Amino acid sequence: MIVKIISDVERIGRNTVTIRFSWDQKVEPGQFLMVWMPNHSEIPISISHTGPLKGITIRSYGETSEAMIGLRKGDRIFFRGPYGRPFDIKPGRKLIVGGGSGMAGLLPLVDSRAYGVVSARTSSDLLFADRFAEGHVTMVTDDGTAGIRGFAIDGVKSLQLDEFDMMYVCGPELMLKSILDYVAHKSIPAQFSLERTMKCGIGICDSCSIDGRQLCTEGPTFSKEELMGMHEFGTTRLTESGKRIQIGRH
Amino acid sequence: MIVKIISDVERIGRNTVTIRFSWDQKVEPGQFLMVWMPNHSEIPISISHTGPLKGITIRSYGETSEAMIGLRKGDRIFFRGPYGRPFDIKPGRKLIVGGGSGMAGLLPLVDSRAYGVVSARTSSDLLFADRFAEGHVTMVTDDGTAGIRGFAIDGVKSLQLDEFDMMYVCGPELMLKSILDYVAHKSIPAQFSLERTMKCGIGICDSCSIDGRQLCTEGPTFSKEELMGMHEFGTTRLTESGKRIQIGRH
Amino acid sequence: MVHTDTTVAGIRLSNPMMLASGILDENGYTMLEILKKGAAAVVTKSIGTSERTGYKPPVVVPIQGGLLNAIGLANPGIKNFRGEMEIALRGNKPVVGSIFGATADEFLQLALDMEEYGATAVELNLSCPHVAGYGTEVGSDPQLVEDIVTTLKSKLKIPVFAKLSPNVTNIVDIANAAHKADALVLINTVRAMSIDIHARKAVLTNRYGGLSGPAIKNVGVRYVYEVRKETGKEIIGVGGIENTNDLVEYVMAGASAVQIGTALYTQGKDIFSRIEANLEKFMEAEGFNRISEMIGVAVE
Amino acid sequence: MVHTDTTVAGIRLSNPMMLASGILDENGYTMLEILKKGAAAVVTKSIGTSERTGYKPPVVVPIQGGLLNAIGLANPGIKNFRGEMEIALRGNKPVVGSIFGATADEFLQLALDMEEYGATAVELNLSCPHVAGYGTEVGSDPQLVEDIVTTLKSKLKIPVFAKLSPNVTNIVDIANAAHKADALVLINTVRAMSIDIHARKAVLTNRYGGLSGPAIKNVGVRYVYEVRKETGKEIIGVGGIENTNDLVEYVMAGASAVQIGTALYTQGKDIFSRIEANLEKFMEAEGFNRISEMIGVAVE
Ligand SMILES: Cc1cc2nc3c(=O)[nH]c(=O)nc-3n(C[C@H](O)[C@H](O)[C@H](O)COP(=O)(O)OP(=O)(O)OC[C@H]3O[C@@H](n4cnc5c(N)ncnc54)[C@H](O)[C@@H]3O)c2cc1C
Ligand SMILES: Cc1cc2nc3c(=O)[nH]c(=O)nc-3n(C[C@H](O)[C@H](O)[C@H](O)COP(=O)(O)OP(=O)(O)OC[C@H]3O[C@@H](n4cnc5c(N)ncnc54)[C@H](O)[C@@H]3O)c2cc1C
Ligand SMILES: Cc1cc2nc3c(=O)[nH]c(=O)nc-3n(C[C@H](O)[C@H](O)[C@H](O)COP(=O)(O)O)c2cc1C
Ligand SMILES: Cc1cc2nc3c(=O)[nH]c(=O)nc-3n(C[C@H](O)[C@H](O)[C@H](O)COP(=O)(O)O)c2cc1C
Ligand code: FES
Ligand code: FES
Repeated sequence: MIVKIISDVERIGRNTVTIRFSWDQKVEPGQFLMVWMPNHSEIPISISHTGPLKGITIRSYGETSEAMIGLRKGDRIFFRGPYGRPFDIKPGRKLIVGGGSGMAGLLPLVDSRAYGVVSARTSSDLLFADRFAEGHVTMVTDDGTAGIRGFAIDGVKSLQLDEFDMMYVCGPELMLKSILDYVAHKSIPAQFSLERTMKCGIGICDSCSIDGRQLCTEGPTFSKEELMGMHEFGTTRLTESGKRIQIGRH
Repeated sequence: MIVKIISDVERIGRNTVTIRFSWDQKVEPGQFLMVWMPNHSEIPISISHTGPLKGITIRSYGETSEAMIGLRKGDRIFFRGPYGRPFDIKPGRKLIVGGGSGMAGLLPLVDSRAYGVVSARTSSDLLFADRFAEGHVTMVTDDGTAGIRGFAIDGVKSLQLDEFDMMYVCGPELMLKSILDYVAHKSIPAQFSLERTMKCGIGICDSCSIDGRQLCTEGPTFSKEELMGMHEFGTTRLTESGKRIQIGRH
Repeated sequence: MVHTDTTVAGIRLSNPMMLASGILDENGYTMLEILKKGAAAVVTKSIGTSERTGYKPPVVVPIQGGLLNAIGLANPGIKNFRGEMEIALRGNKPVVGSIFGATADEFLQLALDMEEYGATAVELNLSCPHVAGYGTEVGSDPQLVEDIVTTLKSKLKIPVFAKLSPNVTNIVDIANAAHKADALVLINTVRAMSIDIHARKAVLTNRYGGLSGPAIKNVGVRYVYEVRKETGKEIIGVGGIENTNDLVEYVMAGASAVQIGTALYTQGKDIFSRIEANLEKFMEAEGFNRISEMIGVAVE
Repeated sequence: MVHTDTTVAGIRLSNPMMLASGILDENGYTMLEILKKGAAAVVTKSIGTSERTGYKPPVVVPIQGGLLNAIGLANPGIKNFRGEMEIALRGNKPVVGSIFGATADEFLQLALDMEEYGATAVELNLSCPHVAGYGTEVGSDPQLVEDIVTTLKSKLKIPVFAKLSPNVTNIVDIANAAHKADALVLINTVRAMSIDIHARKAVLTNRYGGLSGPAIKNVGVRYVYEVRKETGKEIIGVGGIENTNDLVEYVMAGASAVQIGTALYTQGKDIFSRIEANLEKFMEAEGFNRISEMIGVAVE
C-alpha cells in the first residue's frame, strides 16, 4: 500500500469531503485509487485533483466512506493505484455531466470554457457546480430544490449539443444509460465513466465486468461507441457475491 | 541456464579443446562461466575468447571436463554467467604467467607486445605458448621436455620485471604463492586469478572463499596487495565438504 | 507440422491452456471473452451451494512476485450460476465448473447441477487455503478426499478434476486418495500473508491469503513432477505461468495441460494467443510435433 | 532515542539481524567477515556427525524471485568444524551452531560438541527439504521433534533454537511439539524444482530443491504470524528478507529477530549495515524506541 499524510480535509457538501495529500505521481483525469481504511474496507475512489497536491472527494454512503470522511489533517491515507483508463481528452469545448458523487472524477476536466450539467437528488447534494465559470452550469435535482426538476438527462436535453466537442459523463449507470440513448445517434462524441462493484482494481476478480471488459482496467471510461454494443450496460450487473441483478437506481 | 549451439570445437593440446559459440554478451578477461553438463556436473570455466564469438578452453581432469571435451560442433552448451571480477587491465606492456589450464583465462589479455611465461608439467600440456609474438614467450616444464626445467617462478625469475607495467598470473595456488612471494616487495604491480572449489558461482555457498572473500564474486582476480594480507592464500582451503585442508600441488 | 492441440481426461483442447478458477470467471460474458481471446477452455470460479459475499476488501494485494488473495469463496450460489454457464457455453469450447463444499454430498449436488448446466467437466476445489471448513481443510484429509472423488465418479457422466493444495506435508498421499479423479489439478495458492508496516496490520481483511503468480511457479512445477512421477496420473499444471517457457516447464514436468490465472493481470488477456504462437515456434525449433511428446519428458 | 539492539532467547544482539544457516558460513573467516560487516550474529551451516560432500553441482540455481538449492547437507563433520568455530568466535559476537541429524541422540552429540566449541546457541535443522532421512522427514514428525528438543534441553546449557519447515500441513502442531525450544526459527526453504526446457531435465542434480529469497517472503511472514499468534513463542523470522521493510514486516508479524540468507547474493554483504541504518530511520519516523515495541504488533 502507498501511504501518505493528509495535508488538508475540506468539507464541500453534505457528507462530502475532499482529502488532499501530496503524491509525486502522474495521474490522469478519469483514473481512480483503491483506498484502504484499515479495520473497514477498501473502496474505489476517483482522483478529483490530479496536480502534485492530489485530492479525492468522498461522499459517505456506507461504513467505509463514512469512516473516510472522518479522516483529519495529519492522519494517514492508504491506497493503491492509480488505476483505470483515463478520459481521452479532446481539445475544444467540453460538456461535463455529473450525477451525485460522479462529479468528483469529472472535476479535473473542468476548465474556463467547460459547461456543466450537475445533478443530484437534492440541492445540498449538488457537487462542484460552483467550479464552472459564471453561467456555464445547469443544475438538476430530483426534487427540484435547485435548478431543473428532473434527472441529468433533462439538463442535457435543454442544451444545444453541437456547441460542444466532447461530452464527459459520470454518475449512476441508469443516468448514463439515459444519456447514451439520447446521444447515441447524435453527432456529439461522448465518454462515460462507469461505477460497478470493484474488489481488486486490477482486472482479475471479475466483479466490475461489463460485457467481458473490466471497468477497473479497460475502463472505467468508455466511449459512446464502446457502450452501444454492450448487453449488460444499463441492464444487469453482478453483486459482491457474483449474483446477476437488474440495474436499478441506487 | 543459457543455452548456445557450439559452432566449433578445436583440439588445441593433449586432452584440451576450445569450444566456440556465439553469444551476444559483454564479457571481460578474467571472467568465467558455470558450465553445466547435464548428467554430469557443473564446473567453473574461464572465458578464453571474449569477442562476439565466445570461447572456453577446457582440459580434462575428471568426469565433467572429460565429458565436456567430448562435445561436438552442433551440440548444445549450457551455462550461466558471466561471473567474477575481471582483470583490471593496465595499459602498457603485460607480463602473462600461466600454469597449466590457467592460460585459458589469460588468453584474452595476450596482445602483440605481451610477454608470456607458460608453464606445465610436460611439453604436451603447454597451452597457448604459440599465441605470443615471436620471441615473446618463455616456456617452463616440470620435466624439462620444453623450455626451462622447473616451475613457473623460475621462468619469472629469468626476466627483467621492470620492463613490464603489469603482471597477470593464473595457475595452481602454490604457483601463485611462489610468484607472489617473489614479487611482493618488488615494484611491479601484479594480479592473480585463483582457482578454488566452486559450487554456486554467485557468492553464497562459501566453498570458494579465501579470508572471508568469495573468489566467485570478489575474485577470482585479486591484486598483489589484496593477496598479501590473506592468511588462507597458499596455505589452506576448504574441500567440497567444507573440510579445511592444506593446499598442495594438484 | 506442429500441433498445439491436446487432450486431457478425454477432453479435446485446441491448445494446452485453460483459464484458472477464480480469475475473470464469475461473469459469463467475461468467460466468453477469454475463450475468444484464445483460451482453450475456462474453469469457472468456485461455486458453492449458497450465496456468499466473501470477505470485505482488501481481498487481493499485489505483492512482489505475484498476488495474495483471500476472496473468501464469494459466489452467487449454484442455482444463480446457471445463467453464467449458459453465456459461457456460447463460446463452444469446454467450460469446467469449479465447485467447493464441505462434504461429499454437497460436492455431489453441486456437480450434478454443473453437469445439468452443460459443464464439460467439474473441478473440485479441495484446496482453497483461506476459508475455514472448506478447501484445504477438506483437501488435506485423505479419507474425505477419497470419499468425495469416489462419490462423484459413481454418479457423474462428465470427467472429474481434483484440484489439490500445496499446503500439505505429503502431496502423494492426497494424490493417491484422489486416484479415481480423471485428472489432478496442481496447484492452488500457497498460504501467505502481507503486513502493511505503516498500518501495522495484515492487509487482507482475512489476514491469511493465497500466494499466486511467478513466486509459486517453481513450487507448482515441483508438485506436478512429484505427483506425475509417483502416481503417473494425468495432471493439469497451474501456478505462476506467464510465458511459453513456463508452460513448457510444466508440461515437461508432467502436465498434460495448464491453467493460467494471475498472468491475466500482469500480461493481459492476449496471453493465450501470444503463448500459443510462441509455443509453436518452440516446438518447431525443438523438434516436437505434438504436446503429448513433451509431457513428462523431464521426469526421471 | 532509537535502539536497534534486541534480545532473543536471552541472547543479546546488537541489531535484529543474523546470517542464515547455509549461506557464507562454512569457512570461519567468512563468518568473521560477515560479523564485521554488521550482522549481529551468524548461524553456521548445518553440521552433521560425519563428512558429506553433498550433491554434485548444480546445487544452486538462480531463478526468478530467488534461489533454488539442494546442497545436500555438505559439511565437514562436526569434529572437523571446531577450527571454523574458533575462527568465527574471534568476532566476539554470537555464533549459533546449526546441526542436523536423524535421531535425538545424533542431535545431542552434535549439540554437545557445538557447546564445547563455544557456540552461543544451537539451531536444530528440522527442515532441510531435500535430503532423505533428515530435515523435513524429521521435522514433520511431531513426536520426534518433541523427543529431540526435550533431550537437548535437558542436557545443554546454551539455548536451543528449532528451525521448522514450511512444507507441512499444520505448522502449529510442529511448533507445539517444539515448545521447549528457546526460540523457533521460521522458515526454511519451500520445496520446489526448476526444469531446463532445452536440456529437458531438472537443473538441480537432486532434482528437488528448496526455494529461498523474495518469492517466499510472504510465506515466511505468514508462518511467523500464525505460530506467534497460536503459540506465543519467541520466533526468529527468515525467508526473503532483503530490506528494512521486509525486516519490519517479520518483526510486526511476531519475530524477535531475523536471519538473512539469499539477499547476500542479491544485495551484497553490506546489507546488514544498510538495513540497520534504515531501520533506525524507520523507527524514528514511526515513533518506535525499541525493537521490542514492534514485535508482533500486527498480530490480532
Ligand atoms: C471507479 C469508481 C470511482 C468512484 N469514485 C468515487 C468518488 O470519487 N467519490 C465517492 O464518494 N464515491 C466514489 N465511488 C463510489 C464508492 O466506491 C462507493 O460509494 C463506496 O464503495 C461505498 O462504500 P461504503 O463501504 O462506504 O458503502 P457500502 O456499505 O458499500 O454501501 C452503502 C450503501 O450505499 C450504496 N452505494 C454505494 N455506492 C454508491 C454510489 N456510488 N452511489 C449511490 N449509492 C451507493 C450501496 O449500494 C449501499 O446500499 C466510486 C466507485 C467506482 C467504481
Ligand atoms: C574460476 C575458475 C576458472 C577455471 N577455468 C578453467 C578453464 O578455463 N579451463 C579448465 O580446463 N579448467 C578451468 N578451471 C578448473 C575446472 O573448473 C576444473 O578442472 C573442473 O572443476 C574439474 O571438474 P571435473 O569434474 O572434470 O573433475 P573432478 O572430477 O572434479 O576432478 C578430477 C581430479 O582433477 C583434479 N583437478 C580438478 N581441477 C583441477 C585443476 N584445475 N588443475 C589440476 N587438477 C585439477 C581434482 O582435484 C581431482 O583430483 C577453472 C576453475 C575455476 C575455479
Ligand atoms: C484472485 C484469485 C481467486 C482465486 N479463486 C479461486 C477459486 O475460486 N477456486 C480455485 O480453485 N482456485 C482459485 N484461485 C487459484 C487459482 O485458480 C490458481 O490455482 C492459482 O492462482 C495459481 O495460478 P496462477 O499463479 O496462474 O494464478 C484463485 C486465485 C486468485 C489469484
Ligand atoms: C544455498 C543455501 C543453503 C542453505 N543451507 C541451509 C542449511 O544448511 N541449514 C539450514 O537450516 N538452512 C539452510 N538454508 C536455508 C536458509 O537458512 C533460510 O532458511 C532460507 O534460505 C530462507 O531465507 P532467505 O530467503 O533469506 O535465504 C540454505 C539456503 C540456501 C539458499
Ligand atoms: S475490480 Fe476486479 S476485475 Fe475489476
Ligand atoms: S562458489 Fe559459492 S561462494 Fe563462491
